[in-house]
Amino acid sequence: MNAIIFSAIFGVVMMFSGVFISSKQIIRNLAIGLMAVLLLVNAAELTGYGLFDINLNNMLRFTSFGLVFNCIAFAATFIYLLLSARDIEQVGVNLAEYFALIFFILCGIAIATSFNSLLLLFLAIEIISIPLYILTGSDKRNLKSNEASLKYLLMGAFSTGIMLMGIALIYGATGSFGLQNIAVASKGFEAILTGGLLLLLIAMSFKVSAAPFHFWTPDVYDGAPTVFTSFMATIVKAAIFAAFIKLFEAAYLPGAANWKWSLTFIIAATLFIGNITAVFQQSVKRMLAYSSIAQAGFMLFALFGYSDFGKEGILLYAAAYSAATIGIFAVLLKMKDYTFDGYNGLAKKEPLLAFVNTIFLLSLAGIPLTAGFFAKYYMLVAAVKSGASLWLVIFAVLCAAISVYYYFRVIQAMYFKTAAADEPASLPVTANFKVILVLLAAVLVLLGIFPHWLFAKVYF
Amino acid sequence: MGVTQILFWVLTVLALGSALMVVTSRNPVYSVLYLIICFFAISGHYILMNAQFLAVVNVIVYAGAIMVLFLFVIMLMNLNASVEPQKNKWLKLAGAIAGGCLLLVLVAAFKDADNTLKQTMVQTKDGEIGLIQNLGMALFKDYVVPFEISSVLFLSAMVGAVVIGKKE
Amino acid sequence: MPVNYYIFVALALFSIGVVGVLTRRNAIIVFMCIEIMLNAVNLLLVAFSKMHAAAYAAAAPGTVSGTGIDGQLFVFFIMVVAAAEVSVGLAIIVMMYRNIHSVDINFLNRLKH
Amino acid sequence: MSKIVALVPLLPLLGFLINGLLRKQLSKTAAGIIGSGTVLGAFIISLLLFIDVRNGKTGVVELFPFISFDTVKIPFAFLVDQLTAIYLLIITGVGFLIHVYSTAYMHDEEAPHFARYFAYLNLFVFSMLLLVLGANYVIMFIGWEGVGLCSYLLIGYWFKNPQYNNAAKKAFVMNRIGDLGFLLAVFWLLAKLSTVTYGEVFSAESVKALSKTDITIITLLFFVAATGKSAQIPLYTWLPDAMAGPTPVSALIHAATMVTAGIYLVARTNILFSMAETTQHIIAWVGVATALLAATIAVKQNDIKKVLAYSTVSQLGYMFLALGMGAYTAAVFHVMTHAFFKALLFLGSGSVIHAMGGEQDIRKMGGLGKHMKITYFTFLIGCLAIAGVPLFSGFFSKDAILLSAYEHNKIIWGIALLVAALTTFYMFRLLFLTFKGSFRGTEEQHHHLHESPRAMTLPLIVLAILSIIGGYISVPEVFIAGGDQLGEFLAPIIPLHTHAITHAEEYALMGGTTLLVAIVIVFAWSKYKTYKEETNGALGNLLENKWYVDELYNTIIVKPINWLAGFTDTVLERSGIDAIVNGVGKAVQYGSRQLRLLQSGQVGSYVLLMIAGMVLLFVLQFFLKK
Amino acid sequence: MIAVLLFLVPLISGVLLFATKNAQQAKTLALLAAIATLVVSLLGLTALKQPAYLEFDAAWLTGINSRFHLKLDGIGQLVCLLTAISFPLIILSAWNNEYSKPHNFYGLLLLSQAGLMGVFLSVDLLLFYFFWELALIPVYFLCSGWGGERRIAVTFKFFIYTFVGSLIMLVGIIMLYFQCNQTFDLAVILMQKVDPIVQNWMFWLFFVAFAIKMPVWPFHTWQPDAYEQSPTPVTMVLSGIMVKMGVFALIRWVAPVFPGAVYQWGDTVSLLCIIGMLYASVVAIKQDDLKRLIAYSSIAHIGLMCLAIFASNKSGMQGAVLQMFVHGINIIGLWIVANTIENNYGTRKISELGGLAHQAPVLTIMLVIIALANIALPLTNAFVGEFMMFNGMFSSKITRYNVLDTAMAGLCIILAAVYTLNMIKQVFYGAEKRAAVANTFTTPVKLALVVIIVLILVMGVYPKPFLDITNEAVDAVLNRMITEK
Repeated sequence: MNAIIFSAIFGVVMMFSGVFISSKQIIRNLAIGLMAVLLLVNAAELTGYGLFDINLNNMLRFTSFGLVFNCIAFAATFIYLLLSARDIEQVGVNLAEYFALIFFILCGIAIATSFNSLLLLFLAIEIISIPLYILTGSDKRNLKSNEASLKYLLMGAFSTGIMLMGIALIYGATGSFGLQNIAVASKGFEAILTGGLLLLLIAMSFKVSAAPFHFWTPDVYDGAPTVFTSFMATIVKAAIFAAFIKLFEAAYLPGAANWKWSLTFIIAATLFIGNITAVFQQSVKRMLAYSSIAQAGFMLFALFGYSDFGKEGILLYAAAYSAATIGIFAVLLKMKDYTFDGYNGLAKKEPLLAFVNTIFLLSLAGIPLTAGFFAKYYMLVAAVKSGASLWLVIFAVLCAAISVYYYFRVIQAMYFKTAAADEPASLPVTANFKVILVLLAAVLVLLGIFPHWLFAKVYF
Repeated sequence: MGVTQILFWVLTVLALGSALMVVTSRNPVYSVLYLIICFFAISGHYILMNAQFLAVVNVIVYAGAIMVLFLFVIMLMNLNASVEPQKNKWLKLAGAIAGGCLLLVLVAAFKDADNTLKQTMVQTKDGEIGLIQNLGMALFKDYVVPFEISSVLFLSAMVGAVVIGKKE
Repeated sequence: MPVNYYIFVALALFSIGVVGVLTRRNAIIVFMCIEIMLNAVNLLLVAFSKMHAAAYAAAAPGTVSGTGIDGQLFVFFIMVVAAAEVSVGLAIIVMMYRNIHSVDINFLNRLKH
Repeated sequence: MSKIVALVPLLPLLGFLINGLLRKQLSKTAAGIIGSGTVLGAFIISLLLFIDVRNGKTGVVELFPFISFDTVKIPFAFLVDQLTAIYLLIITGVGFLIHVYSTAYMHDEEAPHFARYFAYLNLFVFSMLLLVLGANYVIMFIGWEGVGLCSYLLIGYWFKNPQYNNAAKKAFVMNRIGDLGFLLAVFWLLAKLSTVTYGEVFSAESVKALSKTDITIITLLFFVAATGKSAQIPLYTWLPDAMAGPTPVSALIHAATMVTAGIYLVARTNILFSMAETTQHIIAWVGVATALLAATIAVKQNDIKKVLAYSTVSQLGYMFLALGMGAYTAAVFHVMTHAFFKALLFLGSGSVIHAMGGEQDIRKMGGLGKHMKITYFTFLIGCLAIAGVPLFSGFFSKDAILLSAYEHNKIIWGIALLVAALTTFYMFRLLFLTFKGSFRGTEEQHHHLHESPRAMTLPLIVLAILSIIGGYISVPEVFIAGGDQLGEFLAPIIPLHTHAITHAEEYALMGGTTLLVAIVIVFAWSKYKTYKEETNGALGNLLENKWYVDELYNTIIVKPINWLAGFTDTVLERSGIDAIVNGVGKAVQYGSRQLRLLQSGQVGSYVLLMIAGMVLLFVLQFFLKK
Repeated sequence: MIAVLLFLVPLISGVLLFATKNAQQAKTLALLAAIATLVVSLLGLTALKQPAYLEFDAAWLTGINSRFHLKLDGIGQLVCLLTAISFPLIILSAWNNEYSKPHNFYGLLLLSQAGLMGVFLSVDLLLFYFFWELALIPVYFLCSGWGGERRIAVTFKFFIYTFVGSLIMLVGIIMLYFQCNQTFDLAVILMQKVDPIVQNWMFWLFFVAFAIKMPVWPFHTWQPDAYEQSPTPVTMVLSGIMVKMGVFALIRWVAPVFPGAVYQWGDTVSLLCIIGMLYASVVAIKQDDLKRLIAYSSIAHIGLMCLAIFASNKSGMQGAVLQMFVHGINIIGLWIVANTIENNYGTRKISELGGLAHQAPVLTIMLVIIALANIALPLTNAFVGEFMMFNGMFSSKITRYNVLDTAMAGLCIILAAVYTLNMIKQVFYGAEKRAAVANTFTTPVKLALVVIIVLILVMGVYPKPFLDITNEAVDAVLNRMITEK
């Protein structure tokens, strides 16, 4: 509860700070400070210091899983702000409002990780989505940003409709919105329930950009201001996955066998489309959009083989994927040219940046010694354990191999190609920026060796 | 066929018909107007089910506020039939077929449960739950958390509208 | 009324909304069609709510899952969200219009492949 | 047996190392002394060993374990017995003479290359000694391949000439084909008996453990090995080409020692061969066929060394013929006598070539007998010996072979007799064309004609003496009872067998053979005492071109393999497997290009696809699963 | 102790190397580190040959039951020794080569050594996988950064190809994990009885990975290109040691773990190996590039090792283990010569070279010796290994085609002679075709070659000590296979 309330309050604080504070730097530091506080209060609740005692009427339930997830999301946001807060200033004049929206989104995330009723799920997703529509369109003069925003809005609203239809059918079949009740239908209503759950599954697939409901993702991620793409491709997406897995645990798991083929189809399609399409991209930003689809395909394994492995895995995956992608975006933001060629010769100009960027990319590709490896590993373990078809698992690893292709293109550009002559000698980055990136990379490597540190808090 | 049934069918035909007109009319303004009719028809359904509060809210919020907003925007942009772009005929057909397929599949999926559903009745006329008193109690007692949370939603929508609308 | 009537009506309305989204190019109309979909959901929810209420009334209290009030409250929340969404949505459409003087979604094709 | 045996191969190895490593520092004299000296040392020890063996002191010396696994133990061990002792003497003795001869023959080489030559030669002696000393087949195989390597190195000694290199390569590859047979036979033995040590393989219980098929296959595989090393059909073609090497090398390796390794192998394994009739037949026929084929070719060759080379092939065929008849002793006997007279002939031809300044075509020689008396006389002795003129060594060994042939198979005997006639013919043709008549070379050459230096003539003389007296260690029983010293000596290894024909018959055979040889000599004399340009008929052409066997091999083996290599490389590899691998990559790229078109940018089509997906999922969930 | 040091010394020195300043320093430090590793390895074979020193076990991923467990058995000792010997030789042989950013180059080189050591040391399956991948990464950067013209594309192909294999193996690892009560420990895995059908699946999942690495036909096409395009020291690492990872893994993780499947699929694999050997030998005949020629010859040799392992008997496996070592040493020697030729004459094209025997007699002699070892002439080290492998194949009890197998594989002996002698003839004999443009045949290179030649001859004459190292370990593997049968 701490996180929900504080993030809402902080959102309001930021909203007003724009009115009273004119210095961008102070606003930025305020946001970073508040973010740190938010992280702390959430951690406090994780260690047993909940500040609020409200009758939730069983609509929210705070589990250690959700709280750890919040921690990951908040920590990632914190790093994100440290790295990219300056870049937010570049987007438009409404700096304070952007931060306010980010806090509102975090509020939505905190709800999404702790909902216990479909109503709250619906609200959480809307609280996340609506600010995102706005952030996507925040670069108002940029037609691409406009376009992305409108596409996102139309398709997002459409998926909301599907989701609501699903919830309505579930309600019809079970008479309740509570998570604990939705797995079992009243007599004669089984088909209605299945239909409802399927629609809900489709809507959630849309939100996590699983194929064939992923079409908004590349365009929106590409069109949105890069700094916000970074945010929504990582933290938001991971949070929705947390919600998804929570929902799945309650609603789908009791009839898991029933859902095997639909999930197999979705996972296979997502992996296939995400990885294959990413191969031919020319822009790193758009490649990352497709990569996020591909990574979502892997994360879906957590649902497929729901188990401790799946749960731990999704935590690790969220952390690894978010950290790596935020890092890559932070570097990308400093580039003038978003194409692969823009990275040419980066290792000469900025060896440190190239090095940490390499670690991020290796992590995304799932190479050992980075957290990405264990993330993928846990997903595969979860899948195998749940008795997923061996072909699906092999298909997944083949797709992972394809992913190496496009991630390594960046590495190749950085290390083995030479920059065009007119490129500036270095990138406009501060020492702090580098330090944070190195720390981020260190975290990735550390988690790549001792992944279980992340789970320590889940079981207690 | 009792009055309820007659009313049900009338309202249903009205709702579906006007919804179809929303989709098919060329002039956006007509679409808005048909949509308002559709909403009224749905409100009629609510009344039929004795959900008075929702019926009223539907008229005020949807048919009133939201649709006026739509109308206002359309007027603002001066959109009319002549500027209304037309989609490719084939795409339209494909869209219609896809929608039809969806309906077909959904209906077919629930067809199995038809017998149970036929025997399960929806309370019309009686039942007090739709009254404002009962809903209010529930809303502010049991549903206070989501209610408060929805305020965050509104806040963000408000901030959003400002961010998007404010001139730079 | 048997509930299946309501279900099929709601599905029909929903599908009409979907067809509208599929066939129209005007962003505002598309948005309106989504509202139709939401209303179909609302109608269905109310119907289910009344269905459960009927079941609740017929049986001894506590033996069935709900009174049906939550269904109607959900509709209320949907309306709230819809209102918020519409406000943001129309703001975005207006912004779009200001830039390209059109609300044709077919012009939204700078981002592709 | 004392470990002193190890010194026999070690001395030449030492010579090899010194000459090889210090080849730039050593003077020619030093290199020659080291090269010859080490072999001389080995010869002396061999002589001592031989005396030991004569006194019945045979045995195995185990030096150190070589390969062992499971229960299989293959030690690095030497065996000295009667057969080995004879071979040791031949190798070190003839080897020493040839080393000495080489010091003069190769004197025109630069010092490093001179040393290199002796290094190779020493290495060869080392390998050959390993071959005959090994107490098991694996050690024999080490020597077996080692001599192949040295042969390769020495044939290609003048490495600047591509043709010599080709000849060297051909020799090595053909030998390797045989070696594969050797290896397979060894594996077969190991699989059946878990041992390859002679003593254990030939023991009664081992032999019992082998089935008839086993023995046949093992012996056949050994024979394949022998055909490679000893230049039998079908692997004989490398030997004539091997004449590319320096002439002393031809004498040592390609006449006296290495090529007889096959005979050694079969003789060593005689217990198994005797039990395999099929193999025996095959050997006999292959031997006689080779003998005939090579002899016919030799008739029409004009290169002095080529004639000798084919003669060697032919004589080797003779030896195999003997082996095929079970006359192992006769074969070994012929190996020995052949080593003497063929080395003599080769060295003699080397002397001629030396005098002619490198010319090898006998059509451009003639009348050399006047200028090179020693060479001429020794060469004549060699010819008489190889022709089997009575009292010369060849007579005895050849006679033993013919006798056993007559005993077993009259057809083979007939062919063998024909070969003997042919041999006499081409040898005397060679002799007359080279040494008689008038000189047909250039004036320049004529001017330079001279007898070779002492270091060359001395070995010639020694070998000539040996060629005469060498036969007397195995005089047929018909002449002197107990004259078969060799047979008795070898009896512990090769069981003695007595001929089942009457003395009269034997005398008649000898007489007949001698008469035939005499007639042929006279015929050759009449034909070649003066040189005439001769035009070839169809048969002549066929013979001069060696029955076109090389061309045949080229067409049916070399070219197809080359074609196959090219095909595999360009078609299978590049446009096949690699293309598939790259194709997967390309397919992904192509798929990517096509799949991204799905991302059309149109909201309408996105929604359409989503609806399609939904419908699909509904169908999957509701209608397909059940 | 020894086990950890073998892995830590190159790792730490590799990381430290990135901080060095100039080329000389980097080279020297790299050489010292490599020699230090060699010393550690030798100590492990002699003075400190006690179980306590050869094993290291520490908790790692407690949650999923994976431990940081390193252990040296005889087979591991030998391959570790190979790795330890190779790197000093490689560094020595590259002494004259000038590389841009030498500290990175040598740092990565040592990191790859650390990865390789890890592969050979680990007895925990997950840890093994970890190192399996880790060894590859530095090599990827080395090849792409310092290789030939087409290096980027070629290395990429190589990387992705092997990565696909590893990922497929990962699936197998996970399946095995669940089959064996959720453990990764080799000793525990070996005590399990795995269901035959599942075994078949897992066998192929593992085998494909190793087959790509070794490489076994038809998974080999990355190799010639990669060898051709990599900088020579890296080619040496790749061909000398890295491909042995596959062979080694086959012995450690396939043969004893899935004996049933090995028996069942032995013939299939043998067929692939034989096709591959003949194929590679035939293709080698037509190669005009020295490096490609050696690459194809390597494919043939590796095929033989794989074949011998699948013979599943002492002779074959012992031979294969020995041959791993031997082939590693010999092929490094070949590369050194090839590299020297390329540096000195500016080309690797066989058709453009000729008569080197006259210009560079010492080099020629050394090459001839190494080349002869490569074709397994007796008294060179390769003979012992090949003899045992062929014998193993011949006496294999698990196939009915043992004679045919041996005979077909034996053809490669002949073909090997053909292409090797062709190469010697073209490059070293005949007329001189071009003059030397540089002299890189200096003392360090000579020293490396002399060491190799001494090893070739010593092992060829007296292989016993080397066979003794692996004797018990091979027995252990085979015992496990027999009990399963």
